[in-house]
Amino acid sequence: MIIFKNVSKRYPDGYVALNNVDLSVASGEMVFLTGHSGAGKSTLLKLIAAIERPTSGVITISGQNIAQLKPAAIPYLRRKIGFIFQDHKLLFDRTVFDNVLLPLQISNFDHNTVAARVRAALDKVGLLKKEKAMPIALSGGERQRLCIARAVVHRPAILIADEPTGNLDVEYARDIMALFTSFNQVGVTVLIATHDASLLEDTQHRILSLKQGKLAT
Amino acid sequence: MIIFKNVSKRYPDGYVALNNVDLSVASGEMVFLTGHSGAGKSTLLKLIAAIERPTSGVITISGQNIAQLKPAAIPYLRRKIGFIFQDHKLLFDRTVFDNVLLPLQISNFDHNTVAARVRAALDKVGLLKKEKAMPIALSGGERQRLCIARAVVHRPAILIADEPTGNLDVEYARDIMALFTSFNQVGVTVLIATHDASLLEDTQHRILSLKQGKLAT
Amino acid sequence: MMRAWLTQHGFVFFLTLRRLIATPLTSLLSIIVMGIALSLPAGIYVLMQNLQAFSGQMADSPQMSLFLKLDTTQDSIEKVNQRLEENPQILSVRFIPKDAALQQLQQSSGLTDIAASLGRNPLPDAFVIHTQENTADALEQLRLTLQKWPEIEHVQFDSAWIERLNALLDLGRFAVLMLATLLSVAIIAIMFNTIRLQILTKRDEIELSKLIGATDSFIQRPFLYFGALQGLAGGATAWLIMVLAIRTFNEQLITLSQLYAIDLQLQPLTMMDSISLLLFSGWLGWLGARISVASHLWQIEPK
Amino acid sequence: MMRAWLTQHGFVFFLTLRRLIATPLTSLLSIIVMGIALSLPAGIYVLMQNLQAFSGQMADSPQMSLFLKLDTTQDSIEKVNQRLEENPQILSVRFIPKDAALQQLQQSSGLTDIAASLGRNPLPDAFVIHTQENTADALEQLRLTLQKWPEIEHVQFDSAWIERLNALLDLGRFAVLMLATLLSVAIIAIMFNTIRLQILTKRDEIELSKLIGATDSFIQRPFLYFGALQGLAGGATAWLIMVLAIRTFNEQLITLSQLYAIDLQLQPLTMMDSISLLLFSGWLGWLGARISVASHLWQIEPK
Ligand SMILES: Nc1ncnc2c1ncn2[C@@H]1O[C@H](COP(=O)(O)OP(=O)(O)OP(=O)(O)O)[C@@H](O)[C@H]1O
Ligand SMILES: Nc1ncnc2c1ncn2[C@@H]1O[C@H](COP(=O)(O)OP(=O)(O)OP(=O)(O)O)[C@@H](O)[C@H]1O
Ligand SMILES: [Mg+2]
Ligand SMILES: [Mg+2]
Repeated sequence: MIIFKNVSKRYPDGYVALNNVDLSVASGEMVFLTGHSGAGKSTLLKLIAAIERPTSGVITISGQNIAQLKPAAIPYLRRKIGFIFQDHKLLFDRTVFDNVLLPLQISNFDHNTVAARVRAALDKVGLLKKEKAMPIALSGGERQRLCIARAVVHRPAILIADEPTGNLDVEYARDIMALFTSFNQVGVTVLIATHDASLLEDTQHRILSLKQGKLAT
Repeated sequence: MIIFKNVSKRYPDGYVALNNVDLSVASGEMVFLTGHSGAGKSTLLKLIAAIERPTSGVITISGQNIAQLKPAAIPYLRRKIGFIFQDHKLLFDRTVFDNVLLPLQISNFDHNTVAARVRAALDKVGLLKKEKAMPIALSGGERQRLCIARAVVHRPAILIADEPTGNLDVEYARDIMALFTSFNQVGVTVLIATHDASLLEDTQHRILSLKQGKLAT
Repeated sequence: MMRAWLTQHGFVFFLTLRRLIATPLTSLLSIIVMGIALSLPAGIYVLMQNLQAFSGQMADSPQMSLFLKLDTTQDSIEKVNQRLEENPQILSVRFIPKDAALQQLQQSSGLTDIAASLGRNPLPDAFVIHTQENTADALEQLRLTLQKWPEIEHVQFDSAWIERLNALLDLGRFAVLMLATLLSVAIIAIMFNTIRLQILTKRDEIELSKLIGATDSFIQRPFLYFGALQGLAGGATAWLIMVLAIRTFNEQLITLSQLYAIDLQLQPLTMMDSISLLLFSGWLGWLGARISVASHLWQIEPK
Repeated sequence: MMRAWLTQHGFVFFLTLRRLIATPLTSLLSIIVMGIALSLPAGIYVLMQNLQAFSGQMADSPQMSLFLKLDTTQDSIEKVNQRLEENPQILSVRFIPKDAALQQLQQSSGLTDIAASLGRNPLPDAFVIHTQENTADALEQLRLTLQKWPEIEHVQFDSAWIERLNALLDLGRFAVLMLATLLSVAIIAIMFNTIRLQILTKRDEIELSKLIGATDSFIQRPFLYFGALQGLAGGATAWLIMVLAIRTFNEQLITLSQLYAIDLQLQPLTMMDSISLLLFSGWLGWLGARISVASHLWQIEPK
């Protein structure tokens, strides 16, 4: 489903964040991405959602070449993806509920089922009681869970999680991993970038390891 | 040095984040604070820096009652503290160098030694090469290390770190912990809130555990 | 489909309204700024409309003075008046009795009581007419015809006088034009900048929406509503200022009208003018929002 | 200590300058907006200054008309002139030859070539004088004295005429006052809002500085510099607009001056006026910044 061929990414300041990466993730697969701070994990994930464009190489998702996507087609690609951003990107002038509502508004979901979906997503991450709060009143871990709820509310085909458990304690991290696994079991392709050794220890999923922009399998 | 007596914190929406907390941290001590997501760790740390005020109880730092501090005196309390915020709070319109420079500018440091100090702090967290970059061009872990550099650059008497290693891999986390320990060895009081089990495993320092706003020692 | 569209737009509309209310100071200040900025060119427009109605015929069509013989009777004057008004070449007829002419002389020169000093009024009665044609030939023809009337002593058309008046009016027009240009640039810049700055504070929202797959038009929509609503509110404020200003000004004019015994009153904004004002201001707000959002969107595009 | 203070302030000053340059569109637009907003009241001020100089003596001190006998010789006129000018009660003396009076009559009435129609000029030569005193008694005294001179046929002072002129001038003043009030509110709101909105985009910086122990005055400083600098730049823009406008306007006035044979030229801004303009605009920017920052600071205070 997701195929990288000879992909490199050089940022405008000259720094090469990814160097000739070849990669293939099958549809419905769950993959971990690990590596040092600054190894290029976030860059790789951003390339999938066309948030950054590769300097060279080809990225195909379901046969579509992302590198050559017209700007008008990008929104429709992104709607297939649920992205948990490393820096959260919450909107601090809306309630918790409205933050999770956003992805549904964007893709014109049916108004009658929307509220139920938002609540279901909040329930899964244990934030249902806080639906009327503003994000500023959430603890660090609660914010991270809010991001997760927002990424899964529209049931995307691909789930990309960039450091989803950095602010969570072991129990919550286990719950969140279980949530990801359950998504994966119903066919969602899941990519998780993480440093958390405890997540990687007892997993039977594939682990990709980046080292200074190169994939070391 | 830091003494909490019967401290409670109820947020404006009615939620009680801290409930009758008694606590005493000696000068030069290093203490870990742990607990579930939403247990009140950040709230407790914010009370020390007078970012939030307690609803009831007394907090004294070096004999000063924080709860009754006049607004004009607060800046001078905060300059004694180095605070690593859970949500980073970087300024995205300044370079990495200027972000670290800020605490020194605030307290009128001597202009001649300032640049050297900033570079020393950046070097300690491994960001010396990126001093001219903008924070937007940093990876998640690099941003976290930038926050740490900013918190230590003015050599505070108290170092408060709220989840300082959430975005760091094991090696960097170990380096950062070593950095904190070295600060502690020269007499700095260090408080660290964390979920990271690996940090807590092999430490000989005191561990405070919060559970739903109550201290469970 | 239609219903979904309506719900979507209705939702955005109310969201925008709620936001305007949520930041009352910012909204109010911006609306006042836009209102004042808009009321100035609108005021100039009203003044120009009124001046044009007042001085239009006077300045634009050529004018001729007919001096009557000194001994003309009231009867003959009436007859001349009637014949002039029936003439299709003549647009307007204004009779200036000798007393009025003397009075005007006194007013304009600062010389008072000339009649008293002279013992009697030396001036003749006269007619001032405006003609349809303004070619020299046709005017000369008309002059010759009128000269032949027995009651008329002398016919004069003076282009120098008109030139002077025109120069004065030109100056006025120039001043108004200069001011209007300046103000137009100003309101566009002010509304544009106000809405742009307000949107700058929403950078996060634009960026996030883009990142989770919102189309450009979806992202722009609330901001366009916001700009248009703010612009409309600014236009309404300008309209209110205009109405109040015209009313206050007319009250002042009453004194003047009484002194000069003429009817000087500014005409209020017409329905059409009011609607144009609102539409224009709404459009300006919309444009300001559009340009700001578009520039943000462009910055976030992957390269 | 002093040196540290200077370095600090110098640093903040250059930081602010660099920032202004770093966001050229925002800075430029804001400066243009402020410049235009400021140039309007400044323009009104210049017009008022000029009008006052022009019409001051005319409107404010009472005026008297002295009509000479119809057969007065040039010699006697000179003598009368000299005697009037030597009188300490008389502020100014203006001679109006009969030809000029006739010409003025023609201009103002629209009646042309009266002399031609009348055969000869029926008007007397006259003097118009302005007096120092304006009590009715003193004026009557002066009138009686002058009346006794042999060359003078008749002395007149007409309060009705002055009343009318005053009514007109009052109206003008009222219009100017209304406009000036509106514009003053406008510029204050515009500058305030522009700088406030620019500062709203820096909320993060204010918040962080506060959290790491900056004093309120330290946090405010760069924003105050920013506001004052922007205000100054706006004032300079307004000054430039004024200079250009006065120059262009004076070019237009040349035509009019030639036609009326008088010297009509707007006086440019004085050095003092220019400095006041700059200081005022700088102060406004500073105030806008101060209020916005203070409100943010207050919000971040722990409760
Ligand atoms: N400003 C606020 N207003 C209302 N409630 C708040 C506010 N700040 C925090 N809370 C609530 O107080 C509780 C404790 O928050 P706190 O940030 O102290 O948790 P924490 O222990 O740091 O958790 P985490 O590990 O997730 O960061 C949370 O449930 C949070 O929702
Ligand atoms: N916009 C950018 N411009 C320039 N350099 C960038 C940019 N974004 C990232 N980089 C650099 O590219 C490198 C890889 O960044 P990336 O965010 O992919 O790292 P990461 O593996 O996610 O690290 P972390 O675990 O710390 O989040 C880093 O050294 C970073 O400084
Ligand atoms: Mg990353
Ligand atoms: Mg916390």
